Amino acid sequence: MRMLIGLSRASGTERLLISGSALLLSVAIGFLLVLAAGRMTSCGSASFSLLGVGFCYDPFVVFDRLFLGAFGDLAANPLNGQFATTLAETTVLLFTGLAVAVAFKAGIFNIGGQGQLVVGALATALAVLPASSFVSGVAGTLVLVPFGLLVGAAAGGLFGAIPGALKAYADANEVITTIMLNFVATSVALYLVQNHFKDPDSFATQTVALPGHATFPSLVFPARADVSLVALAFALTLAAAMAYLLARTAFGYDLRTSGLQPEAAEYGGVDARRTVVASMTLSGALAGIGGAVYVLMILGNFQVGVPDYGFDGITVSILAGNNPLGVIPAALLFGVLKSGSIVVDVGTDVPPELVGVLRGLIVLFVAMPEFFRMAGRYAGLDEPDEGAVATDGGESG
Amino acid sequence: MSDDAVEAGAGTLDRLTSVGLRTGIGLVALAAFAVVVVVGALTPGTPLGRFVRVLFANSTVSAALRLSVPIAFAALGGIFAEKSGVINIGLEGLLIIAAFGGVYVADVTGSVWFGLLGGVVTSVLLALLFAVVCIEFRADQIIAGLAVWLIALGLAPFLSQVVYGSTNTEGVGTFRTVPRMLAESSLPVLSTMVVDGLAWAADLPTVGALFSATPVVYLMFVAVAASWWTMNRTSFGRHVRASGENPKALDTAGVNVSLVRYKAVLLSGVLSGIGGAALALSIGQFSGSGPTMVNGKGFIAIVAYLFGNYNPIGALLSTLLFAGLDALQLTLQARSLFAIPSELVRTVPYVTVIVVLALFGRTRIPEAAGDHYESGEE
Amino acid sequence: MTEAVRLDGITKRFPGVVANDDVTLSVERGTVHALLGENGAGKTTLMNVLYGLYEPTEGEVYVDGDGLEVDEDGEYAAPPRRFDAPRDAIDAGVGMIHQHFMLVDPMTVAENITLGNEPRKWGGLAIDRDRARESVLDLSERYGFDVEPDATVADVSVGVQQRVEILKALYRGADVLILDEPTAVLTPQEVEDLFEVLDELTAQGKTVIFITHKLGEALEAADEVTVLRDGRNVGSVRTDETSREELAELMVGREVVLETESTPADPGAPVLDVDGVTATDDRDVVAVDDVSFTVREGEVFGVAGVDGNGQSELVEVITGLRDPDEGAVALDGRDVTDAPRRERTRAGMAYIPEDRQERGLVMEFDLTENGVLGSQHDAPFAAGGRLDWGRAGEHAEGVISKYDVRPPDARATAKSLSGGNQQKFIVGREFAREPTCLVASHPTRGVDIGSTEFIHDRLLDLRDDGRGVLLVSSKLDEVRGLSDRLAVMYRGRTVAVVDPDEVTEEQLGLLMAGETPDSVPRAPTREVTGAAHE
Amino acid sequence: TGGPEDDGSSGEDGTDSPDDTGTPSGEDGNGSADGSAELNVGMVYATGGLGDGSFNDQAQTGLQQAAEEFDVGYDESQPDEVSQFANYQQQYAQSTDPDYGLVSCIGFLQADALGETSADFPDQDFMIVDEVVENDNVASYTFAEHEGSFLVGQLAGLLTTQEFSAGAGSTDPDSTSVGFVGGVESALIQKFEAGFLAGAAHANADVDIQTTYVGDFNAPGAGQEAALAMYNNGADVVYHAAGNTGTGVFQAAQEAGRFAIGVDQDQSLTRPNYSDVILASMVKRVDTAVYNSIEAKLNGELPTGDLVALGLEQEGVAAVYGDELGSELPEEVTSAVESSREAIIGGELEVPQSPSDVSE
Ligand SMILES: Nc1ncnc2c1ncn2[C@@H]1O[C@H](COP(=O)(O)OP(=O)(O)OP(=O)(O)O)[C@@H](O)[C@H]1O
Ligand SMILES: Nc1ncnc2c1ncn2[C@@H]1O[C@H](COP(=O)(O)OP(=O)(O)OP(=O)(O)O)[C@@H](O)[C@H]1O
Ligand SMILES: [Mg+2]
Ligand SMILES: [Mg+2]
Repeated sequence: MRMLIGLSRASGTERLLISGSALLLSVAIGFLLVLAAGRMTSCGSASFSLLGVGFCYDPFVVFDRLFLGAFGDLAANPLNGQFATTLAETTVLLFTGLAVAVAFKAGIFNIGGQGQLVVGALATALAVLPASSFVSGVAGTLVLVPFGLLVGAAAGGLFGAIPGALKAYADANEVITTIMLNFVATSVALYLVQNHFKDPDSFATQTVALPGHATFPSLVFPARADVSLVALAFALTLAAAMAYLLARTAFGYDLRTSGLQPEAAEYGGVDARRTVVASMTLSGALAGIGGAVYVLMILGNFQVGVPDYGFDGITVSILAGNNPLGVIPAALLFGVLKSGSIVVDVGTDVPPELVGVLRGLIVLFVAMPEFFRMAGRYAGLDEPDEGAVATDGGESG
Repeated sequence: MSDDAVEAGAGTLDRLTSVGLRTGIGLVALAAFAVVVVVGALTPGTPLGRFVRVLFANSTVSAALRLSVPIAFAALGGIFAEKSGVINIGLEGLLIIAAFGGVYVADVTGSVWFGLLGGVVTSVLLALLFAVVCIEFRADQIIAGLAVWLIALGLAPFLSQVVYGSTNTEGVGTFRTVPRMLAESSLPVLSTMVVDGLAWAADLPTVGALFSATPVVYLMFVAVAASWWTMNRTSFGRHVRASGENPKALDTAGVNVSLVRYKAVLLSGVLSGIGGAALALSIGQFSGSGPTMVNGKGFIAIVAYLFGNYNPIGALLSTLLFAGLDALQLTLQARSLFAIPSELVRTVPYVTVIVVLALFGRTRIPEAAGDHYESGEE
Repeated sequence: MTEAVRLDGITKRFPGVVANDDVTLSVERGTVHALLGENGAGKTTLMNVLYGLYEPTEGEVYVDGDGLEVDEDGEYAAPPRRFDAPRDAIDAGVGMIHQHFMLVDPMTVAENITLGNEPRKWGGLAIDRDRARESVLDLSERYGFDVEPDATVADVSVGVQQRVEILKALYRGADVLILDEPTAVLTPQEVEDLFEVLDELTAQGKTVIFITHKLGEALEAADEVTVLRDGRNVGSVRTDETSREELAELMVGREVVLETESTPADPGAPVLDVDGVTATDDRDVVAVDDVSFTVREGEVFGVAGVDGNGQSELVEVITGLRDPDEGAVALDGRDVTDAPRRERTRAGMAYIPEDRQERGLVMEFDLTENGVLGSQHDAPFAAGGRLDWGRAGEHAEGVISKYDVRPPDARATAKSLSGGNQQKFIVGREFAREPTCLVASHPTRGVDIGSTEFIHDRLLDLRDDGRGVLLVSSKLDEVRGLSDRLAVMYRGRTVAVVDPDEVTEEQLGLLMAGETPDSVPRAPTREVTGAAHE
Repeated sequence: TGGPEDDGSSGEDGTDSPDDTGTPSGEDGNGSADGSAELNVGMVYATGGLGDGSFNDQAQTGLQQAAEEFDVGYDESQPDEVSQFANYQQQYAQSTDPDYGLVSCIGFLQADALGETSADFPDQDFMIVDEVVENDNVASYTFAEHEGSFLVGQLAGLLTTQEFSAGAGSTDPDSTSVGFVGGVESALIQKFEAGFLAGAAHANADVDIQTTYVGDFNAPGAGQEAALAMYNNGADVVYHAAGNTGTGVFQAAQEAGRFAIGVDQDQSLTRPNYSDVILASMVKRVDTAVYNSIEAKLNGELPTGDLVALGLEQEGVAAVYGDELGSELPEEVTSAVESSREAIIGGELEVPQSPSDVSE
């Protein structure tokens, strides 16, 4: 855990450079992977050739689809469906990314974002549905959406508090308890929906759909786009709020201190146990809000088989160096990757699982700043133009 | 009695009581279990009676053994890595990649044994990447381990898609039980005698399962014994332990800490590789959608060795406990013995892990685990 | 004379620091050679070079435990050694016992001694544990050590651990033994025992180099002393041809006053009351056993003892970092036994922790952020949960200038400061609280003489200002010099409260070793009946 | 070996425009759509993806068959998550290059998304399998899984009460027990269960029926353990409706020397390793639905706005006997099953659709 925190030690610029280089390097390896995969499969004629060798897949096209495809044709229609999907994914990832980042800052590795998100999503769907019959129209939206978010936050927060309390009072390693709780959350949600809250008119294991006035208004985007700039704005506001909380409040100070150096925090009068529980609750609440947004913005009900937003949140946070503001570009990047993978799947024959590999590689490279420092020092001697990046990166080392 | 003796005595006593607490809880659990068994055995008609019958059924035991294989191998691997000071939470990833590699090589070569080897090789390659990243480039072990998991989680289905056109591979041969293999082998005299003997033994209640298992189950027992021996009786094992407790002491004693850690991490790759390949080759297919067929077994393995206090035998026992719960849950569901919804029954192993961790959370992890070590650093 | 070790023009540079600057050192076979110097003088670095842990930037190393052979031209017969790793140094017969022991706590004595050189059997498939035990027993018999091969290292005393370290080196066939500050953790009696061991070793032809910054020890145990200052060799002298004063001057580079003298105290009302406190350590072993005392306004109450006798736990109980099993702590007459740390700070308790880098500072934070540590929820820094960084910055700058923290930059991270400056910042921050009671735990550990003097003066100022000071230290001259009353802790108990001006060093040594000398001067205890509380 | 057959000699520059990405069809059968075909089909599979040896693979069979017989190009995609369906459907619907004349949506989980997508793209034709989407541009195909399951249930119920041995399996004459392994519990899978329960009970009221839901359509390991538990508890025949999880059921049957019944496809053919234990399969002609929809679309007869219900009568579902074992089934068993089939088609026999409606 001591080294874990080390990630946040690197200076801001260095972080940025490392994250950028990690991304580039991952794409470069992904490029090779696409080429290699193109040799492993068979096809009639090559779509790409290099040095006289033909490959079945064209990596340029793949990455073009992956990164640019996610934005759709912005010139023709800035509100196109693909871009909407990208923003929707980004929005949810902002919440889970923030959830993981806040816990990280407190020195806790919350792998349970997924479970907290599931619990928050389910609670929101179950609570908003009965409430939606009491109010309607715009007033209904104004009441129901905040109510849903609140329920999601409360449920996710409580579910996050469990591993927090187990860590604080029973010394149980949160990495393990949160992973276990992810399985528990998924199974219990399945049980509840299947046996008690199932939509009787659907084959799917899902709850009854929420009425339109109980979900996020799409405002700018067409209604079918399943994205809401309101939710996105809320996510961005929360990111700013978390940054403020961490940097400028006494609670944030306590949290960071216990994350960096628990002994010093204790010395400084921080109740380590309460801080652990509080930060896990906050983290769970953020993930729970993510779940609520998933229900109120994307799905319109709760359905089993919730996407891996929680796990992606870890990647987002790591890439952002656990900085709440850094989470914004990182979430956008992963929103692009998730949405772009669909374009890749539809538009090329390259398996979209490629994005999963990229995700892993990015995390791997972000975890090894030393590699870039070394590369930087090396490049600094040999290649002046790349050296600029590298020496900056290496300066504080 | 001198002060020294009093003090030493008090220390020992204190340590005994903390050990005692653990044993105590264990004993209470054991006693409660015994009561259930006895009452169940005495009342065969009741649900409890049937429950106890299921519990000791040959089928439950053999299921538990089969389910144990990937977890136990990964746990052994985890022990070596973490004891050497490298926390390997990427075990899940090693299992995944080995499961795919195992099936792929078995498919290409047509032999499950080559498949097993293939699984080991792929897993070792990934473990090597992890080792280089952690040892050479001082990566944060937890995050690098997470990356190993994520990479395998993406790469195995990706390759499966490329090679087989879907995240599920085609079917390949599987490991047969040893009696079956003998029966099919071309050693007539020996095999009929042994087969008959095994067949007789396999009908024994409860322990019968031990006589009609696949070779990987026996390999698991061998690996546990060998790991224990290596860890506790050989120089390498001692160096591994020292490297996790006080790498500087090992370094100044003239042993190359990085080398020890490399070996330990690669060993975790070998062991997880066997586990992952065995998992896939017991079904003859790699299925890679969602969390893949490994589905958290690598994480359960971590819990198993923590719960087993880094002792290979302890890890095996806790693996058997979790696998046993899993086996039991499937049997209970099939026989609808208790009216607990299946979704909830499925959470039993996970909840157990949490409860166990809450009670035994204070497993002492090696002093230097998670820390980077560089020779010559003051 | 025959040289066993010759270091020729060793320079060792770290980024930004020249730890060793052209050091030449010659050690005669079969002698004890002391390496003397202040903190950071480069002693450990030099020896790490000799042991192969560091590669020298420049310079050459010659070693031969049987004495270096010289040919007719006065040149060394053998070429200089290149040690790429300790393994090479070990093979060349060099053994090092580090400042922090390099032992694997959960392993046994025999396992530690044979680590890396385990005797094997069955073609390497197993460690021959019987042979390992025998070798250990043989060795300890040969050198008159008394160690139990099967004891777990974590369970044996520090003195024994040190012997294990020495045996470890001897087991590897070391002829040249390096001991880095071997006496820092020992009681005076254990120090005597160690010196006997050193004599025994040299008598058998071994060569010993030991590092210290204690003048007396160098004079007593060594045949020759080399003094390092700022990474340079400022002189090698034979102990029978020098004096304390000369060595001190060599070491510091100027004349030094060796004793701190304080004016008599004028104690007033009690500020800190410790009553029957019993507490356990992290392993649940009783560490503090029924300790009671009172600290009054205007006095320094010292607690002496060898490290690990419960002082740390006692301080933690007093400052609210550890729950006592029994007993009570009162601050200004108010019971604070169950009060959390923050409340004690608010009630006027300041605390200089023994471990500045673990507890006292958040190393990743800059000085502005560190300046509010402990007051982050209190005025003037916090209002309504919001932190006023402007004010915090002013505060940090105030501390920096008043306590001469260098570099004078409130945005510098704590980890970028040297140890002494880190300590000065903590001292400044804690003093700025204007406490009624200060708990100072090893306030000058690892701090050089200049900063030590400064901190001592501030402590006395505080006392003279009518505050109560609890001073815990394992440096005898420090506690004796500063304290008005002095308690000695041994195995969790206060074995005596003495008057530091009356007690002799020998008496203190015996007390610290748990023995009660016949006549120990008791410290005067005044009852406060009638004394006015302010 | 792999790679392009012409090995790059086509001289195409790698950096050609993104529009020109059509990869020629390879051995994985990915016949990419392009502008030249008469009809392009966008295929969105159910989560779980191809390779399940049942549902999705069956859909692919129909697609490939149509592509062989007609001038049809296609693109396939395999979403991982329910929330992605809408996006995949939209991708195909809005594409103009190529223009997809028909978007096939496999699986009931796509219904909600398709409800919206089809409304947004009124000019695009869709088809959906397993659910009904009541829009004018959607053709819905559903199956009477319970009817087919009834027949295999009856088969299992009849066999468990007698001594029967074939291939690598044999029944245990001492016990009369059969089992059902489901994937994820859902109303659809419960239709399979209900039919099977009813069929087994119809064969013999005393048959003991064990049911397990593994909770996953792609967990062959769990399927294996679940089925083994059943076989060890006396089950002679286990029927699965669990996608690729069913592979484990077959594996278990081989280990236990008992029988299994496949689902969706004739699994004695698609899983030939296990043909020595697969008595029969409850075939669900998703391929027919896909094929028919393509053919109908080409002929301008796509039944948009309608529901095509495929039962035993329409041969949308059927009990198909195992390739290897079918011939060894006793005559009286197959004829009993056959008469039930006729009774169901004739309406004399009503098969329940939910396990709770199965009369004990
Ligand atoms: N690994 C290192 N990297 C950078 N600087 C170092 C390193 N090791 C030592 N130094 C620096 O070298 C100088 C000499 O340190 P050294 O440890 O040799 O001192 P010392 O004389 O042993 O001091 P002490 O009495 O405190 O043990 C110090 O300024 C120290 O900070
Ligand atoms: N391991 C290290 N790596 C890098 N720099 C170091 C290391 N150790 C010490 N330094 C740097 O070397 C300088 C001297 O550090 P050190 O703590 O040894 O000082 P010191 O001699 O104890 O000083 P002071 O007298 O103030 O206590 C500081 O600037 C410190 O940051
Ligand atoms: Mg495609
Ligand atoms: Mg030193």
